[in-house]
Amino acid sequence: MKTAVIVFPASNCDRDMIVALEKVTGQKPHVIWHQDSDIPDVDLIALPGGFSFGDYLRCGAMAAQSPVTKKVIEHADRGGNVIGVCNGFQVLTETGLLPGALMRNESLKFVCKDVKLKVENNDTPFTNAYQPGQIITTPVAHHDGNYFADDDTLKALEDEGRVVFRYVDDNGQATKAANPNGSRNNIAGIISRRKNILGTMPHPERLIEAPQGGTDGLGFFESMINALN
Amino acid sequence: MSQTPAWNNNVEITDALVKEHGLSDDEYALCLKILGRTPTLTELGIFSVMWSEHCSYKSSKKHLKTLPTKAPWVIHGPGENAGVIDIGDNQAIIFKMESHNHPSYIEPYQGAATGVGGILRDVFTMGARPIANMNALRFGSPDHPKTKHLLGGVVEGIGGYGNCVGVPTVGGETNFHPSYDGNILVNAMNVGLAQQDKIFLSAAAGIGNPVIYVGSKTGRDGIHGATMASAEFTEDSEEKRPTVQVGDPFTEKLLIEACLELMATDMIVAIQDMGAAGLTSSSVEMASGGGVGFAFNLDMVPQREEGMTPYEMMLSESQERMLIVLKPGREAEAKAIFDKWDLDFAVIGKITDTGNLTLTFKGDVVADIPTKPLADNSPEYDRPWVKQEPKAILGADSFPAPADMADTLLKMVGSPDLCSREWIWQQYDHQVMADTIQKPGGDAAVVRVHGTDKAVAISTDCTPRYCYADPVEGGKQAVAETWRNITAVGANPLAITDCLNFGNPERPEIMGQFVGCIEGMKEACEILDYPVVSGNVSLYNETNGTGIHPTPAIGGVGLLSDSSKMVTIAPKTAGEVLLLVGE
Amino acid sequence: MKARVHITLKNGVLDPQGKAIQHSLSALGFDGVEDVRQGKYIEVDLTETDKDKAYAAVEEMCKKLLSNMVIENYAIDIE
Amino acid sequence: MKARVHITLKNGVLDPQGKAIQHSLSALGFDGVEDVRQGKYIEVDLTETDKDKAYAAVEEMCKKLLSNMVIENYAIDIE
Ligand SMILES: Nc1ncnc2c1ncn2[C@@H]1O[C@H](COP(=O)(O)OP(=O)(O)O)[C@@H](O)[C@H]1O
Repeated sequence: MKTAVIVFPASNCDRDMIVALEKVTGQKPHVIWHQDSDIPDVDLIALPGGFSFGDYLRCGAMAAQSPVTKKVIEHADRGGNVIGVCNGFQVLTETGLLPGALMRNESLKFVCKDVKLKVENNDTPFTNAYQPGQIITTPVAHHDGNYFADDDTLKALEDEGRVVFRYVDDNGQATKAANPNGSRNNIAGIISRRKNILGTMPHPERLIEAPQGGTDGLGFFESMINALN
Repeated sequence: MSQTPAWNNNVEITDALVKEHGLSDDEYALCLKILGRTPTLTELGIFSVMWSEHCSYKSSKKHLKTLPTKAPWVIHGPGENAGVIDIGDNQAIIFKMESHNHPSYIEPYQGAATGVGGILRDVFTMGARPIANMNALRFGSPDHPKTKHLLGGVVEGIGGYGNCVGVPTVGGETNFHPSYDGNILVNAMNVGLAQQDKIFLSAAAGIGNPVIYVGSKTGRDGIHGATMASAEFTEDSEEKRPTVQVGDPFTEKLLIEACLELMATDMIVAIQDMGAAGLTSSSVEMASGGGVGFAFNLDMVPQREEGMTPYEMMLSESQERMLIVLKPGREAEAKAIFDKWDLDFAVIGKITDTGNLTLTFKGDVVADIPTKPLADNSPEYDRPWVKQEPKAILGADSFPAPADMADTLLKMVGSPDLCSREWIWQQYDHQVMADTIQKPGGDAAVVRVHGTDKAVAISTDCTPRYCYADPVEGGKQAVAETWRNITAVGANPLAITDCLNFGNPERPEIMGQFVGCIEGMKEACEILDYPVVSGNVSLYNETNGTGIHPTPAIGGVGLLSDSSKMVTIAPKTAGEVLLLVGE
Repeated sequence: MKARVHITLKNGVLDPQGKAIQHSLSALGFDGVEDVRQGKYIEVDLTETDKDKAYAAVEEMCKKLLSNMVIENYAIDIE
Repeated sequence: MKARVHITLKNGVLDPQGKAIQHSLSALGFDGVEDVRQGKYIEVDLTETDKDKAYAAVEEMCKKLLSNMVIENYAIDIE
């Protein structure tokens, strides 16, 4: 699987994403600087986490206007796969590639902790390695992960099975206590209508080897390889 | 709009002006001797910051010199921007701790944030990629009216800066005690990873080499000079000089990447961050360190405000700036890197053989100071001190045993000093860079050395009430505790940094605490083969004659050669045996 | 010319910051606060001297960058 | 009554957000932008019907909570 990781000024989690992709695919991803106007032909483009442009004005707002982002949109429009993790998810909503918006956490505080996610839909190129309804553990680390979409959009997302990850408790219940940021419907990750674009606030790339505390994040990347074959 | 009088560099230097600049009669006399004439206003400002307590360590130097600083694995001890230790395979760990106490009391968010920014720069200026932040915090009593606001602001500021820069904040310590009611302590520590053959020092060299300013533009942040230092005389002249520095972690992150990119080439001769007293301290240290002079054209300094004077430019504490001496002819190549990262890059001068810091502004020479005497002859006091006798021991027998042990245990575990600090460290991204293998909550933080089997263990510790009760024992205990914490996770303790926070050194009791703590630290460091490689001193942490408890915060660093051997505090399975080791 | 831009959340969009402020004001003893909404206030200094051209330019800026049209409204004053 | 509060950074204080927005606008092709400053815009709906009392209350709110008096200024309009 050929991949590319986009780096904006102050994308901090680019190295983490590069390491994860290389580990799983056996190939070094292309690393694309935001000023580049060309992305080589790849199977997957990853928008990593971090604080692109300092999160100034709105998270992901300025990155959405970078020269390279046009190319990401073109790739997505052609049906190419795109993942956006944390700040990457924010960039995807700012470009309109995914619906809704990520707003300030309800607690108003930055939150870094492990959360439980339910894989609501494993019939996607990003979750086929998980069991349906599987509960996995991944870390979140964000100040603005509060997913908002209006009622109609929310209904569509749910009805069409496009909520891929949901914050749940140990019993798989989407409770308020299990929700780290106030997201509507405890939404942690969603997918586009064509199922080629995924946005997730939790960081699967941070949980791919035992010393990191677990390997539940591996399935996310393995799914993509499965989907390609 | 009122008249703007011309700024006067040659204003009469009165006794009052000298006092306003914090210089004693002796210090001013020495200044006259060094210059051979009366100083200009700009020169007065430069002397005043270089010889301030913060920059010159005048009250503490004499005693700091007694600390052990050597070991076979120490590559650079105190004297450089940060300490450097050998961890094998041509790799080095570079680390230091610094205080930002007074600014954090005034503006907790920005005070703490800029503290983090400052210590990051001290580490990456030497060529290290920062890999971990730690912080040691001391607040007043939990029910003191300001504590909640200060705690919230400081934690938010540390998180806000550290998270944005993308360096994990992996541990620290937090205490609450009434002695900090009027003076909180915010000590920020940073640990970075470098290649041993790519370590950068600050001593300037090469007559004619260009001197480059990179990073953010210079504003009027943090200038505490005389009113005549500013060109603007309006009703709101106070407004013109914000005493609080605001940090921009986004720019800092760009600065880190740009500098590391430049460091990967062979273009750098010397590099220094602009910390306290910004352009002044960095240029004087670089020049005097190399035994050379600097000639600057201040018109070239990137400025954020209109009408800045030389005094303001030299004393400004605007954040996120570095000073670089480059090999000749490489300016364009270096500029390309900083253009990519959207950072200001200005050739502001060059190295001369005069040994002087010579500043010109709009065609006039506004300052011309021999740098070696300025740096080397900074005052060194031998302040009177009174040995602090240990307080009477509180034997456990002098207290009745609690009636209800379980209830007492709950009370203790729920007390401010022992309760969980999760509320704090969950506001810090402690996993970014994906190498944190022991998060906050354990005895020490452990971060992998990327791409290797090694890991670094880090702990900050101090028990101020011990230091108050018996400074020598307290100093020993602080060092020993970091040693134990690092050992407990399976690492081999290598060296320490420190932040010595004390009250007013003009009081002999406080100096006595200082001397005592250092004596204790020295003893522990010698016995444990665990030298001091960097550090910081913060004095005058006192309000209305009441000082803080003596707080020599220690930051220890150790190495695990095999990260898979790391140990945690959580029991793994039922039936395990508990062993108590030691008396 | 100076443009004063107000960016506010659309009706129906959650405002965690506004809510938190309302809570805090109440805790501080301020009664009679029915609602609090927090938005952004952005001042843009332009070299443009024609008022209409300035307005048009700033409106473009809002649509392209300053305002997230999914959740926010913008209001522009030129002086 | 409705209070419109503008919170802005004091002169001389660094505005990293404004700086970044200015950069971005320039990158987007908007020329002639000399400066950008970002502040907060807070609307407070009050039950109070007396204009002066409302102003006094909101000023207290600014000093106590809404404005960080160390680095920010406030401006209040009551309508
Ligand atoms: N308490 C201390 N213990 C050991 N070394 C210290 C201590 N305080 C300062 N130093 C050392 O003295 C030197 C000067 O300190 P400082 O002026 O703080 O450096 P910087 O210019 O990097 O801020 C540094 O090398 C520092 O490590």
